[in-house]
Amino acid sequence: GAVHADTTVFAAASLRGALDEIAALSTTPVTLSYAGSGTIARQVSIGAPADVVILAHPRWMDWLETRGAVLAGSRRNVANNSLVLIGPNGAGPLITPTEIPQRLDQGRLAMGQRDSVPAGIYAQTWLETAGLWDRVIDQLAEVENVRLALALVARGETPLGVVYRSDAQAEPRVDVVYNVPKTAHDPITYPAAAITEDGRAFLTLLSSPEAAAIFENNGFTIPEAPQ
Amino acid sequence: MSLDLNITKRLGAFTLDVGFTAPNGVTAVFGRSGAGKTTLINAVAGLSEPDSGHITLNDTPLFDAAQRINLPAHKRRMGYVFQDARLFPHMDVTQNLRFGLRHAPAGSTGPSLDEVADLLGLTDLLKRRPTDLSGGEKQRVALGRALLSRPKMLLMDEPLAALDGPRKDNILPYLERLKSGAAGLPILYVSHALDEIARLADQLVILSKGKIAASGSIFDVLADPTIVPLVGVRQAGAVLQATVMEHGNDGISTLKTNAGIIELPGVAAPVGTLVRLHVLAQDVILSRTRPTGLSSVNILPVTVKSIRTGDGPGAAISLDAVGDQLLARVTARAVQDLDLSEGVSCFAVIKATSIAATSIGR
Amino acid sequence: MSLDLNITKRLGAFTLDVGFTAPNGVTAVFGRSGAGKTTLINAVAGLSEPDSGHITLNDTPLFDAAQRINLPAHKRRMGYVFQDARLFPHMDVTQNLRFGLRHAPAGSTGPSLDEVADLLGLTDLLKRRPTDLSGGEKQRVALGRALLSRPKMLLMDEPLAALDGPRKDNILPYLERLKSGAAGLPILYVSHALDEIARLADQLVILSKGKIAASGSIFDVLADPTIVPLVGVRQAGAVLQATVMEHGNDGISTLKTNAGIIELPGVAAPVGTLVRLHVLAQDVILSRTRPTGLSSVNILPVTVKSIRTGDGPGAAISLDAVGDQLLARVTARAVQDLDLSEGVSCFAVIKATSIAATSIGR
Amino acid sequence: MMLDAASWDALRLSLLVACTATLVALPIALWVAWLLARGQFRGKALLSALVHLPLVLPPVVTGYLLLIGFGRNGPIGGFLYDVFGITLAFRWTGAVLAAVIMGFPLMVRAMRLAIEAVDPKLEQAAATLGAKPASVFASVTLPLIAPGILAGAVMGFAKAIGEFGATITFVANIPGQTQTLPSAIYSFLQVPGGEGRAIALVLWACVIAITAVALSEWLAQRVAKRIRGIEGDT
Amino acid sequence: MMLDAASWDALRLSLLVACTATLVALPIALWVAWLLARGQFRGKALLSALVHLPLVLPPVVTGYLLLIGFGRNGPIGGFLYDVFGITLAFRWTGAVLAAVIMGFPLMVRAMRLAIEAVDPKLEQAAATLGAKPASVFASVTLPLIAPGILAGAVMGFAKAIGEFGATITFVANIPGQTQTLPSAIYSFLQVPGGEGRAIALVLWACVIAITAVALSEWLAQRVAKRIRGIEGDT
Ligand SMILES: Nc1ncnc2c1ncn2[C@@H]1O[C@H](COP(=O)(O)OP(=O)(O)OP(=O)(O)O)[C@@H](O)[C@H]1O
Ligand SMILES: Nc1ncnc2c1ncn2[C@@H]1O[C@H](COP(=O)(O)OP(=O)(O)OP(=O)(O)O)[C@@H](O)[C@H]1O
Ligand SMILES: [Mg+2]
Ligand SMILES: [Mg+2]
Repeated sequence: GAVHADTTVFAAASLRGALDEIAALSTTPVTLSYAGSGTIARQVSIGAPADVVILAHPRWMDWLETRGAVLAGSRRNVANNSLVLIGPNGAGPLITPTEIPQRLDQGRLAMGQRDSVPAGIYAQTWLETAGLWDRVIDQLAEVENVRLALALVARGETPLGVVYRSDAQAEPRVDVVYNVPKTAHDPITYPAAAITEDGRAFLTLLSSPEAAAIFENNGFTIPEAPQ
Repeated sequence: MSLDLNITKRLGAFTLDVGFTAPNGVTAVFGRSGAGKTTLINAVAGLSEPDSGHITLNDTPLFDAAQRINLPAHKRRMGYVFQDARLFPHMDVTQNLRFGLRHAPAGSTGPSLDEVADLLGLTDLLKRRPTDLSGGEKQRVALGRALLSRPKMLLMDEPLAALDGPRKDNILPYLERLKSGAAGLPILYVSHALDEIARLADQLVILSKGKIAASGSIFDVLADPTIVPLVGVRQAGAVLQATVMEHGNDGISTLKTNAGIIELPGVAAPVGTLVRLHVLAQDVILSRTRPTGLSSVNILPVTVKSIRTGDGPGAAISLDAVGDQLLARVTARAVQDLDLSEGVSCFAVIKATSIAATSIGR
Repeated sequence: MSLDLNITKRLGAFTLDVGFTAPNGVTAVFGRSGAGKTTLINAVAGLSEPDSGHITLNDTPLFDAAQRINLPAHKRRMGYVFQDARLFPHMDVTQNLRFGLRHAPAGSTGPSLDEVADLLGLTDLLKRRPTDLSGGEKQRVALGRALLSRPKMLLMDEPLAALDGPRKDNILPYLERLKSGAAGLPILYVSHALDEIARLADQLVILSKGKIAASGSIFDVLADPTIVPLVGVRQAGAVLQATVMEHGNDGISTLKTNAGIIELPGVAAPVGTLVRLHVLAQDVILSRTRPTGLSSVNILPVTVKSIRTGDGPGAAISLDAVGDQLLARVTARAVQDLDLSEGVSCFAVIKATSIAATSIGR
Repeated sequence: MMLDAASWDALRLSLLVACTATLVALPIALWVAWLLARGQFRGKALLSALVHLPLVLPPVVTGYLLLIGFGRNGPIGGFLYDVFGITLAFRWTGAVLAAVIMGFPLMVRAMRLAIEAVDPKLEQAAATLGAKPASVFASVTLPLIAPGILAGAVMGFAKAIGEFGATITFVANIPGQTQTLPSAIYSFLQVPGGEGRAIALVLWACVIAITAVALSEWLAQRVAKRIRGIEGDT
Repeated sequence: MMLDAASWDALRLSLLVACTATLVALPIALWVAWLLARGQFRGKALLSALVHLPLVLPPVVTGYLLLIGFGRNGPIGGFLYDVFGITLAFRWTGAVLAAVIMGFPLMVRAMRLAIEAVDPKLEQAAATLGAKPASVFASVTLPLIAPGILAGAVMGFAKAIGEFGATITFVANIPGQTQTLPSAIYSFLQVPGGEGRAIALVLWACVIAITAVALSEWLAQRVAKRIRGIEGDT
């Protein structure tokens, strides 16, 4: 491809905190364009000037791969995340998720949109596994990105919310009331891939120990066996 | 009822500064284009606030700068016929007329919509929109609308300027009846046409450049030779009062003035009524001896009161016709030929048909 | 130059159906409110398309239904003075006037902006916006704007209705000069005022309910006793032609007509010119013998051509004044008293000042 | 264009929200338009800027501000709940509020332009005939600005149908309750392969828009005829 | 309200995009407004509906449609690239296109209302004075609709400043290249603790809006004075 002076990365918006820090480690300039995973995937498929793409859910990466939009074999998971149930400050921890309906009372459970926002998809799987889905389905407040779910709980508009650990960690006005078991849903992974050869260097950086430290610092976890 | 005002109003470089009392009846406002007639009438209607002074209708203050009174237009109940018709474009003629009626105070009486439409020749136009009317038709609808609002007073800004002669002849008698009806509607009437004014008005205010140039009873102001330059030589003429004595079989009526008998065609007023004759100065012929053998039989003995020779070749002669006043305009040469001077007695010959029917008012 | 037209145009229930040829000069269109005057003039201007017929100016077709010609308004170069002034609200008076000038064809000549402003008394108003003008002032600006567009023809829809007498007296002579100037600008002139028409027009078209009621030379149409009901008894009157013989020291001029000498004040035309005298029918007094001792010295020998008694008490008498025509309106009783009948010779007394200066045209 | 049940719900809800929002916003927008067109007061430019704000701010921000103000714990939302028992957040009424706010600048501007075009001389004429200010407004001004009101209503309605960012932020995306057409479209677009269902809804949005606009054009023509009469050529 | 470099870039870019979009859209919107106000043609209601479409569709959809149509491989985008070498997708010029499309309904409506309010009698008067149609438009119609054009420009500008969904979808969110004010606000809101910087940008958006609106109000007043003269009371 064309020789870029700098590397352009299209990344899922929820990665912003960590990626900004990682980009600062790069010796060559890195430009980061954040948006929703679906938007990014479509843009990349249509020829966006991106060198690297990082998404918040494997589905869109699969989609890109089947269209041959990313460099074959460059795909890797760069970070993992986990779900937490949060409440406003002072909300006591839950012993078991079955307490959720009680805790909700008339209130709502904030989460990402179940069929489109990755965090929502994971949350639905978890709630189904826990046998709670039917009991909360009428009390959901689905929003278009996790940050909004976080804000709803932070402002006390909803008593509970399902968000990523990385988000919950950064918001002082909420407390984690329950840690969702990782086994209760598909693994939450952030797949990355190179689109141009220029992007490979940044992929390498993403898998570096420095990057790993930053990810962990931001509440993410690191895939056990980086590919 | 009477309107009393004394106001000033600045508009750019123009200043209106007028004060007069208009007793019941018709007060005509006459003045050249730009003299301030519309400005005055707008102030009375409450559409523009004067800078100072007061306007009082029947002792009710409409405006008083000192007391900070300024009654809004809709409370003044002035039936205003605008110089530009200002019909409501989204209403047809009936709706425009009815608009006035609808906002008339409950219990007020006056002509019905049908009567007004009939008088103004609007019956065929009732379903039309203002855009589909001719200039004169619009003006008639505007007049009708104002009449139907049952106002306390009528303000008319050249209401008949766009109308043809025969149509004017229809409407003027109606206005005469209005002013002399039971309600005694006072009317402020702006016009360029002195014949209309002479016929209708009781009071005349002549404006010139925002100031009052002459004002008073129509008889006095029109007989004043000094106003000739203000009203234009062709329009100058005094107003006589006469009583209808008899209607002849041939349509000629006999009328009695102080100075003598006058015979006129087309007088509709019943025997015994007092009518008004506007005699244009230029229609009066003077003779030192009583002429004979003329088609004009109206010959009145008069005395010369004053002679005013202007810049032009004409002379305005004020005549006393046994208490009534007449104005004659003759050539300066005729003044010499006939040897006219103050106090001289002579005869005024007035053509019967030159005092036309429309010039006769009660 | 001449305008030839024959058109029909339907507007709702109204149908205009007219045809006439207007030779060079002023063609007046007279008719009651709603007669179709504005409709006619709009068709000539190209603002509304007739349903059928043709309009030709100097052999150039402006409109022809058969040939599907309809020249757009901006190519017709008609200077149109609208009944409502239609000034451009976003331009001041100067800009409004200059708008005409700017779109005049290159190389055309005519009066300058300053000349027109001066003539129409607009010099003090040049920086004003239309909203700050009085009704009459607006009309004058509209007139000026049309004049400055250097048109091939002028269309004037009651251009002077909103103007006062003295102002009209200023403007009329100018229009007279326009029509008789080198360019010989043809003018279609709509008016209710027969005195203006008598003064200006060469040709007169009388419209009634969309049809032509009378049309022809102004002399013939106005002297026709049958038009009296159409124009109204007060306005009826014939037009005499006279040559200026002498201007006296006292401002009285002597004029020669076919039938004899007439003395008039205020004649501005130089000695030797042919002028026009509008003598209102009601201003003519008839006498079987030559009267003496009158302030009125204008006595012409005439022969009764025809007598038309209408519904009213008056009679219209057409007179032959040695080739010229006169119209007199006297009472039916006077017809009897003076024993008037066709062919009778008598004397017409015309008050010198009743033929006012403004009624004199070249 | 067969739709599944959820899509039908979204369509129905969008229509309900858009109609309600238009009706609710009309009188308020008219009043503000009047103030801006005719009022002479300090802070007029500020009011005007405030009205324009929902255009300038990203919809999400507007939604967030609504949440802060009208949420159960917001000052206004709390007041409404405590005093009237009204909840807006997570209700379709909240979607109405979002649509009202987002469509407001469009409605106000259309009406304001119409009011500014009314000749005050006609209103004066009505006053001299004895009509009180309210009556002048109802019988003269209002009919004359009808085209502007209609234009404002169409714009407001269209915006209400299309509003997404502020709505989802303020009332979330609760199927059957707050999931409007755009929210549904958005969710479909976020899933690979969801385009088909999104397109069906987009087409429905187009149908609604075309119907509303065609209706308004037809009405506007009638109104114009009413105001200007049978178009004479003069 | 100190801003970091990225925020400054976004602010600058937004101003550039909004100004360009307003200037580009004005003449086209005027032409379409003219067609809708004065034209008598079949499909007028359809054209009107088309103009309203960006209001009705969720901005993301508009953005996708732009991406599909104007992307390098899209039918129009490909043509523009092959023939003129112009690329819109993922460039600031694409942000301009998105702003133009999204602001179009607002601009057209304001101008259309203004055109409909012009008295054709004045245009006729100009024609009788010899002014050709183009000249009538330039010297009579245009000055008379100036308030509507101004209103349309402000609305378009405000919308261009606030446009987010279509822009981020069509041109992405590349700092310094396509990251506008709303995109930057969006990005900030994704970072824990980014609210402060987001608020600073929101305040800047407000400042821009207030400035633009105040300017337009001042201009409108001057224009109104020009058209109506010194307000006499009559
Ligand atoms: N808003 C204004 N600003 C400045 N001058 C004005 C304004 N309105 C009117 N004038 C001037 O005030 C004078 C009086 O105007 P007005 O309309 O009262 O005249 P008018 O007597 O009604 O004349 P017309 O017979 O022509 O209607 C005129 O010279 C006019 O130019
Ligand atoms: N658009 C229209 N639809 C129906 N009738 C109309 C329309 N326009 C004019 N008319 C009618 O046509 C007739 C002629 O109108 P026109 O304006 O030509 O009259 P006019 O002679 O100029 O009258 P005026 O002296 O009052 O201005 C009138 O009776 C009027 O009511
Ligand atoms: Mg006036
Ligand atoms: Mg007319």
